[in-house]
Amino acid sequence: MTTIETDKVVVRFAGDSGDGMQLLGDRFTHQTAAFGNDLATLPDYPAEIRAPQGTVHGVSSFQVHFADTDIHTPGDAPDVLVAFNPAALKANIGDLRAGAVVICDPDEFTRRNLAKAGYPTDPLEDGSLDHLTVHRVAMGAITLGAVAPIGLGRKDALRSRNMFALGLLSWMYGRPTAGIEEALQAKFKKKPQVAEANVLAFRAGWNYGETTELFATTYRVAPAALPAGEYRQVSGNAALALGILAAGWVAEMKVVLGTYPITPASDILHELARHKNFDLLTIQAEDEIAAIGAALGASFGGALGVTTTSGPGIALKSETIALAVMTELPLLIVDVQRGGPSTGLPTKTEQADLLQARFGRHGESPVPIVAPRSPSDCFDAAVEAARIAVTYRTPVLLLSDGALANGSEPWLLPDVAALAPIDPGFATGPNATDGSGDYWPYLRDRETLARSWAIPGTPGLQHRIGGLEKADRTGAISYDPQNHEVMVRTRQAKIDGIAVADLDVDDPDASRLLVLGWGSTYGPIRAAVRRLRSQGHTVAQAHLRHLCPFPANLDAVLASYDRVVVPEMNLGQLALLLRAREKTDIISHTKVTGQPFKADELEGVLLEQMEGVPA
Amino acid sequence: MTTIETDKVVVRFAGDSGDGMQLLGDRFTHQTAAFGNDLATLPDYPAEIRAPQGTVHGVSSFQVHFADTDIHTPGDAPDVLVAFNPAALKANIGDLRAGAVVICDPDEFTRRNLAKAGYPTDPLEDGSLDHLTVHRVAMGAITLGAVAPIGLGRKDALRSRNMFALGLLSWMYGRPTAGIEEALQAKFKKKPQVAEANVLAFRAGWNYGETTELFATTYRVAPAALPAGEYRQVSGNAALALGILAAGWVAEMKVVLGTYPITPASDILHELARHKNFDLLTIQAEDEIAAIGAALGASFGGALGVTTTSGPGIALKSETIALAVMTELPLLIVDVQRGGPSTGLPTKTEQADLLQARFGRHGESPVPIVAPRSPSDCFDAAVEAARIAVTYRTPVLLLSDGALANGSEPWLLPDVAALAPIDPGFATGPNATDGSGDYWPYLRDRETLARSWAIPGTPGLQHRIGGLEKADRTGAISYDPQNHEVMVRTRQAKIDGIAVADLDVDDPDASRLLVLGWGSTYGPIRAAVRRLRSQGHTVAQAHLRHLCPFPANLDAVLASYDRVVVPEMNLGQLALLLRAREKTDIISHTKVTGQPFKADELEGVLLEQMEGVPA
Amino acid sequence: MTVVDIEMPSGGRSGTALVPRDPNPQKAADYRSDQEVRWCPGCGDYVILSTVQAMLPELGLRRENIVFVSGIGCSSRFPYYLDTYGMHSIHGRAPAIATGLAVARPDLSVWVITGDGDALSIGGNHLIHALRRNVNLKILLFNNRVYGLTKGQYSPTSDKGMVTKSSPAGSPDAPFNPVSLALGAEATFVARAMDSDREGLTEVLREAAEHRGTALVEIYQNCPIFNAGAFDTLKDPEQALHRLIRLRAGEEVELGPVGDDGRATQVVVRDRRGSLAVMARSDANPGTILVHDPDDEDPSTAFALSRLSTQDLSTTVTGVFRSVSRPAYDDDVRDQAALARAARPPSIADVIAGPETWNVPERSEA
Amino acid sequence: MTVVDIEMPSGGRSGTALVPRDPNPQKAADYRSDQEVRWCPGCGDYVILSTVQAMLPELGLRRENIVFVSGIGCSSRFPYYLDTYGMHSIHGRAPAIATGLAVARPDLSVWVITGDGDALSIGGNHLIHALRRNVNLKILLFNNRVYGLTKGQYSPTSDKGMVTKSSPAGSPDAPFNPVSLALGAEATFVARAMDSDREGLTEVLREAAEHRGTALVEIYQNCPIFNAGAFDTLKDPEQALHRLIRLRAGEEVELGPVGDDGRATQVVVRDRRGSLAVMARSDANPGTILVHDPDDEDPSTAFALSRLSTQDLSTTVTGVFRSVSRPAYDDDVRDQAALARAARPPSIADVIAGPETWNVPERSEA
Ligand SMILES: Cc1ncc(C[n+]2csc(CCOP(=O)(O)OP(=O)(O)O)c2C)c(N)n1
Ligand SMILES: Cc1ncc(C[n+]2csc(CCOP(=O)(O)OP(=O)(O)O)c2C)c(N)n1
Ligand code: SF4
Ligand code: SF4
Ligand SMILES: [Mg+2]
Ligand SMILES: [Mg+2]
Repeated sequence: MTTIETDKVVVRFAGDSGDGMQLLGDRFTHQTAAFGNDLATLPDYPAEIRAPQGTVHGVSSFQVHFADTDIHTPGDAPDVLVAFNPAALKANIGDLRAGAVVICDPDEFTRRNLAKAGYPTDPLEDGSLDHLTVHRVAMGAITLGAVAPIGLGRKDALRSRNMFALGLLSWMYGRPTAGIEEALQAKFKKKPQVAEANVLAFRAGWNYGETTELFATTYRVAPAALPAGEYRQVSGNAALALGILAAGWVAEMKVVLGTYPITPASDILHELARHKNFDLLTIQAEDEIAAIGAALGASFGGALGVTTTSGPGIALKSETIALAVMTELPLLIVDVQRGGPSTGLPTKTEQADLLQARFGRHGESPVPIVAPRSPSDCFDAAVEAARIAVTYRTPVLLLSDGALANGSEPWLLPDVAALAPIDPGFATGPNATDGSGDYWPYLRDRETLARSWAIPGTPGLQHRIGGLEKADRTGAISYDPQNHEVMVRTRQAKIDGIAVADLDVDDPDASRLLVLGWGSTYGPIRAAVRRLRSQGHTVAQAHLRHLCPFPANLDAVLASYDRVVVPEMNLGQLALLLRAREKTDIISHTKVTGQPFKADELEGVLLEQMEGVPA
Repeated sequence: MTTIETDKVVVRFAGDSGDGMQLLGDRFTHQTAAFGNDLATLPDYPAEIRAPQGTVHGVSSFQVHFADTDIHTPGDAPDVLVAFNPAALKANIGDLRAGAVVICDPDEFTRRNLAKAGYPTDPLEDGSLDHLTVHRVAMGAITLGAVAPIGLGRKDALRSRNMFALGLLSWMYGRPTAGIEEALQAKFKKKPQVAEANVLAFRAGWNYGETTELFATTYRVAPAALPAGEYRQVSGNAALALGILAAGWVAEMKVVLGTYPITPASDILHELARHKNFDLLTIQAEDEIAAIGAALGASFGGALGVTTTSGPGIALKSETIALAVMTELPLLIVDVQRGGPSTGLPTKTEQADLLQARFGRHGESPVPIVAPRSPSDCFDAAVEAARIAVTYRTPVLLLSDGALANGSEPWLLPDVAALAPIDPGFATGPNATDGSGDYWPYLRDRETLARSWAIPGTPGLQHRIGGLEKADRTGAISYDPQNHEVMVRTRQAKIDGIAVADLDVDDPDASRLLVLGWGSTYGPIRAAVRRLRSQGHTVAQAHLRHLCPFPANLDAVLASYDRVVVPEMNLGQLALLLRAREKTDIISHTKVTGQPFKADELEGVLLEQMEGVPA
Repeated sequence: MTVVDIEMPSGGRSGTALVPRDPNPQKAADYRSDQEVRWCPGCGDYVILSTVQAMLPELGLRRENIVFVSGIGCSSRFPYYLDTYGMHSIHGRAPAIATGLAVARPDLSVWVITGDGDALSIGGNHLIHALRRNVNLKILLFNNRVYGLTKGQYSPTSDKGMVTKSSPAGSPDAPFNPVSLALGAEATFVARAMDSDREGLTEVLREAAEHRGTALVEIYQNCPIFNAGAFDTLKDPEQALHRLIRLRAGEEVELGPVGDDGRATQVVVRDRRGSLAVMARSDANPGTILVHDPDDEDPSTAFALSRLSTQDLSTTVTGVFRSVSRPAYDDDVRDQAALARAARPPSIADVIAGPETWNVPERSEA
Repeated sequence: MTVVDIEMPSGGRSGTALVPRDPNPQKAADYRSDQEVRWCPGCGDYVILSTVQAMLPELGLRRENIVFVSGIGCSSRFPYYLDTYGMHSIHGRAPAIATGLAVARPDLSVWVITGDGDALSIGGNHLIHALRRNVNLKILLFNNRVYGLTKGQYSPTSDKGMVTKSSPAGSPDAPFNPVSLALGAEATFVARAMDSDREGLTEVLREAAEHRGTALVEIYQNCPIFNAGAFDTLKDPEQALHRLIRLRAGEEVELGPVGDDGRATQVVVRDRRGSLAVMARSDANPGTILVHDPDDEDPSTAFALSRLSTQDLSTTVTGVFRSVSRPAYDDDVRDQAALARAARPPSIADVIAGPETWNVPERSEA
């Protein structure tokens, strides 16, 4: 038995939707995190609830990338694939690096299963896997044997196969086993037999590795040099939900989430619905329009109104977003982008809602846009978006995406007490500057241009707002042409003037080439940049958190590079906005497959773009 | 009595919403058109149905600009204002050119009416009108006298005051009176007493001019040198409706309009609803989403589905537009833009939906955009939009606006028989290229990239389409990453490849400065350019009909000028799109008052921009 | 499926139970805002406005704790004219917006003002969902059977065959009966009144305010401009006598002139097939005369009463059709939160930490 | 207001009267598309699919003249599996899309497939408007009382208190009764069936197809994944006996085991307050036993029957609640056009010229 030290590993588990891949991935992730590696994950599952068993469409998978340094992507090409049936093998084989390890259960490679997967011949026999290291492990049979004492039916017993795989992989990579049994017991609290079976299968997997001689090697990936502190594993949707909760907490405002379920945003609702012990209420509305309406109504009442959805929902909410622009009420609108247009690829990721976020409303209705860059960053981005919404009395669009939403990574727990305060600054008395003693809801703060905000229940400040154009300061209905001109420009100026942090450029070597991204492309871009630098290339990297308004130094940054490469999972939406501003050579690199970039692929793109750039 | 020859006159009628200003303007327009002047009109009315009588909010007005040459705007500053009450005077006085003629009824200038209009002192007495030529005409009293024989009540009798004014102005400008009495009789067919009163009042007005010595001058504006042919007066909404009708006629397709009333688009429905003797059906749906849904359903059935609305309605329709993009069905979507955001200024004009039209959908969902430049051009633009929709199987956005919709102008009647044919080219048999004998709804035309279109009822071609991503060619549901990439790019390529006419540049003097507009700004831009040229300046003009895709020569045109001025009634939406393409110096000149540009103001802007441009 | 009992003790209270009271007496004028009222002369909206302004002081609530939310339409201008908080929102969405407000703020009395187009055309879904959920909202639906603001197209309550600009050959749509629709949507409180019947309207508004949950009040409203005289037959006292039924809890459902016995001469009875019908009292078997019971848990009789009201107004039922107690949605949502809070005091640090954390120690190296 | 009579002779026909017939006999297999069916094992959608595939040949229509339009949800995948024309549209909008299609194409038989979320949550407005207008559509509402496709949130037909991911403390929403809602929305045809009751479902589908106008069929559908066993009590023959009522036109409304007299032992009677109640036949006054009359113009009794069906399924009424004839919207719209055409043949040149034109002569000068 040898133990090989390695710096990073990418493992992928794949099986039928019913095979428990997501649980398996989740547990492996936790163990890995507990061990101290940095990691990133990528779950992938079909749009159908239970696609037909044994078919390629029905394959669900979970990929974990872990390393001894900080990493930013779920990894390009798996080093290990555990395939629970022929379809899972077929669906994933193309992604493996040459020489990768494949573990599969030969008993699953029956004629019937091969046919369902669309294999004319058995890949375990026909030599098509020769470039890989294939281990045949009768996971089903061994699991059945291991859990036999419990007396479950065959079908139920087989369900524990995933834990067998967990045990085996844990052994291979020296993952800690502490806590795993407790976690399983907790997870299946209501079904003690199942819990027991899972534990037995897990142990069987570990022991299988330990005792058979099939596996000659174990691997060691040393803990990463992460900043010290308390960590948890967090998905983007969970972090986003927690960010909303924290924003309410910091602002001391009630949070009201009005939402309608939609993939991949629903989990934000699911998470928040569990935290009603906070000053938080959730409303599952009849549709997206009602959902944002309820959120806006709550905001009118002085709460932090929040609505969560994906692209199709944003389309439906557009009219109400414009009402929020006109009424100048805080509102947090979360778009977890997915593949489009229309129903598109609902379980896949994309960044193609940027221009919708920016322009998808009638009239001049500017809305700030904030985008997180990683799963855990969804927390900070949500707090930041809420801060802007409340401070500037404006709807804010928070653009997450499917990859962030379902991806997860270790997260150094933030200290909520240290978050900058958010102050709604509700009006408490008349404010008219003409000595009338009236209350003017559209009198503005000189600095932020935020309007005054009095909430119902405040004596003497009764007033009416609405969607018709308002008179400057008093907020009364106004059809006056000059007033409209003033108000349109003022609303724009308010958004343009939002204080956002300057764009941070990471450019240790004074490069002439900048790679500029936004949102979930951060991970692969970062990884690609690292690889290039480690090869001695110079390349600068910057990542936009604020897509509207852009950071004040953006133009200067762009102007200071000869070439700016902008990778996006769309047809070049940020690139269009940048080109409209600066004369720098903007190279748009796009991909619209519903899947994140690979570090590999970006590395290639950047290398290519370096040519011709003066050093 | 003298008769002064003049080349153009701008007349404005203003009164309470209930005073019949729109009818008055309409009749005056018809007479003027019949006389052979070129003309343009601008109706303006309050958002309330009947705003409080006698107040400035309640003022309704109608402006007619007529001339002996072709003109393009309703005129900047009226030469004549007929004000039916103090509020009408107050609301309009600021727009008059110095020395303009004001006609008003002194009996209306009561203490009460002055107060309602917010006049502290009587403007007829306090000298504030000294810079104008004011005629006091007791229009009410004379009308009452004139119609007394009919025996109407006072209130009803007074309603004919507008026709008194028509008579008076007709006399002043030598308008033909033939046909006017018939027109009034026809209009009030069901109320013969009212018809009679109107006729008597009209005659009284004419006679008043002829017999009193109050008016020392009449004016003559010679007929314009318009191309020979049969003309009618047409508003933008009417022309648009007729364009839809003509498109259906030419394509030999049933037209199904699914719509929901909204200002300023409702009149398109009203017009089309009157033409159900054509192969046309109208559905007044429960909301905008249902309206576009019904239109799309009809398109699926092989009809030309059309939906009409304004900005807020487009916002609501976005999700369904994306479905039309995915299903690649023809659909004509009309946005008659109004002041925004939100409910905004519903009866005013604006061009602020361009970027919504371009980007207001989730995912990459490109949609062609066509914009008319004048009321009568709405006809051609509608036919063109329908042609693109059917030929390329795509939703098309037609961007009109409030100024076009309600403005009107003489229109040389088109010859529908001469219109280029529109061919839906329905599939009639299997088309699979793999010899299977199957029908592939997403097999494309090589040239247009339009997909094959088989409609229900076609034997053997049964198939299903929908919002999920489709497999290239077969149209089956596909979650395949590479296929998505192909389809996203193909949909974009289809739109990018639409054959649109090159941008026509009017540049007789090889100028270095180009003024480039789109939509209803054509009139004022044209007028400004003319004035400048007549002063010896050189300036080039071009106007975009196609906002997506842009004409193929656009970049070249832009590049060939040193400076391009882009006037828009928004905050620079076209300018943003242009800047994203070309490095030419794009000067965005914007105005967002809910009112069209004035030729005057654009003349000034262009003069300013000429400075520093190499000659 | 797990179903838990979420009924809480908060039901059964008044609609304004949690709204602070004004210690001072109020008058109608206190509810007049500084905005000029801008409806057409003769518009029924004026009298509804003054009736509401006269009724509000009776509630004894702090003005600042009253909110009127409206959609778009002539009627939806209503909030501007009331000196309370208000929002003139967008077309059809007022019930949704008001739902969020009512959920967030139990200390407010929330009213929705809407029209037949706003509520029943574009806003139909939000209306029926508010009713089903029983959010503590008072929804006043101004039914003039036409789109006023957009200048006279037919609406979902217009007569079939009505000629308008958008239906020159007559509307092809069969109209809704708003009371039937509301009852089908699980409404707990449904009433109808006429703009011109100040007394009847006031009474119904008062009861609506008291009701905890969604109260829908349909108000027949005259639009002299685009649907003049639509309700004239009900305003003519002579005709109204034979057409108009005023429901009163616990009383027989009757109409027509008062006979010699001091009672109305016509009554409503249930026929064998279950339909309600008007007949002469003298012909009716006394045992079959309908006695109005708005508290009936079963909405079937209220529904039958709604069908007695025909589109052509040959019979029109006004008053409170149904008024039953069911937990209000907003109370339930808040109670769930209160229970959660009681069971588990919020700790932001705990929730951020989640179920599983680990510690990365300070690195000794480097 | 002008009201014109737009009733046309086209009413009273069959729902498929204008659809071309297939001269050849068809079989269920002809309606199977080449797409692999992708629902979860045990999903009720399978048996509904096979029932529909078996029923369609009976209609004798050309397959190419049948269209299935759906929204989004597990159920909305249905059209893919039928070898007809079809559109899998967007969430909630199928009735609106189908309306446009039905109006444009009288020669098609148009079916809508929808779920409880699709039809009653986001799509509620389009549903009630289709019903009110009486568009010639057959709407099959698969009610599994949960959002299947989005993995198990509560829906507008879920039990109040249902624990789901989005309602860990129980759903705070009171559910709709889809049959009541439809009746409140002026539906002309409303029926209910169970996925597992092939015979009952077939019968109801057949009648729906025949109906000219909107036919709403609610189908209780089992979702073993997210709402397992929701309808189990109705599937257990023993329990169903005491719970399940099958409506049959002209027959007494009854349930329970067959007694010695060969008749069911329980019957439905109308009580004095107008509610319907189940009682032992032996206790019932024979004159009060409800005889089912789906043709009753007045929907009140159908509504009362809908209330007899409770959310907890202690009594469940299936079959056709209501089936009355009223002009179909699409027929009326087309008839208006046909009348207009007959009165005034279309001339594009005339219409473009409009009422007033003038001539500008060829200029002599220049
Ligand atoms: C999204 C949207 N669609 C359409 C309109 C145009 N619109 C304004 S009010 C209205 C209907 C008004 O009818 P109703 O609700 O009956 O109110 P009324 O004016 O009769 O009081 C319509 C169609 C709009 N403002 N917004
Ligand atoms: C506009 C929009 N909102 C939300 C969704 C997400 N979504 C898809 S199906 C569905 C509900 C499905 O429930 P139901 O109609 O009952 O169908 P089932 O899956 O239970 O058959 C939701 C919320 C969507 N696809 N589009
Ligand atoms: S149009 Fe009708 S409803 Fe609107 S304000 Fe005028 S009278 Fe009232
Ligand atoms: S989730 Fe439920 S409804 Fe959807 S396919 Fe599975 S079993 Fe059927
Ligand atoms: Mg109305
Ligand atoms: Mg469902």
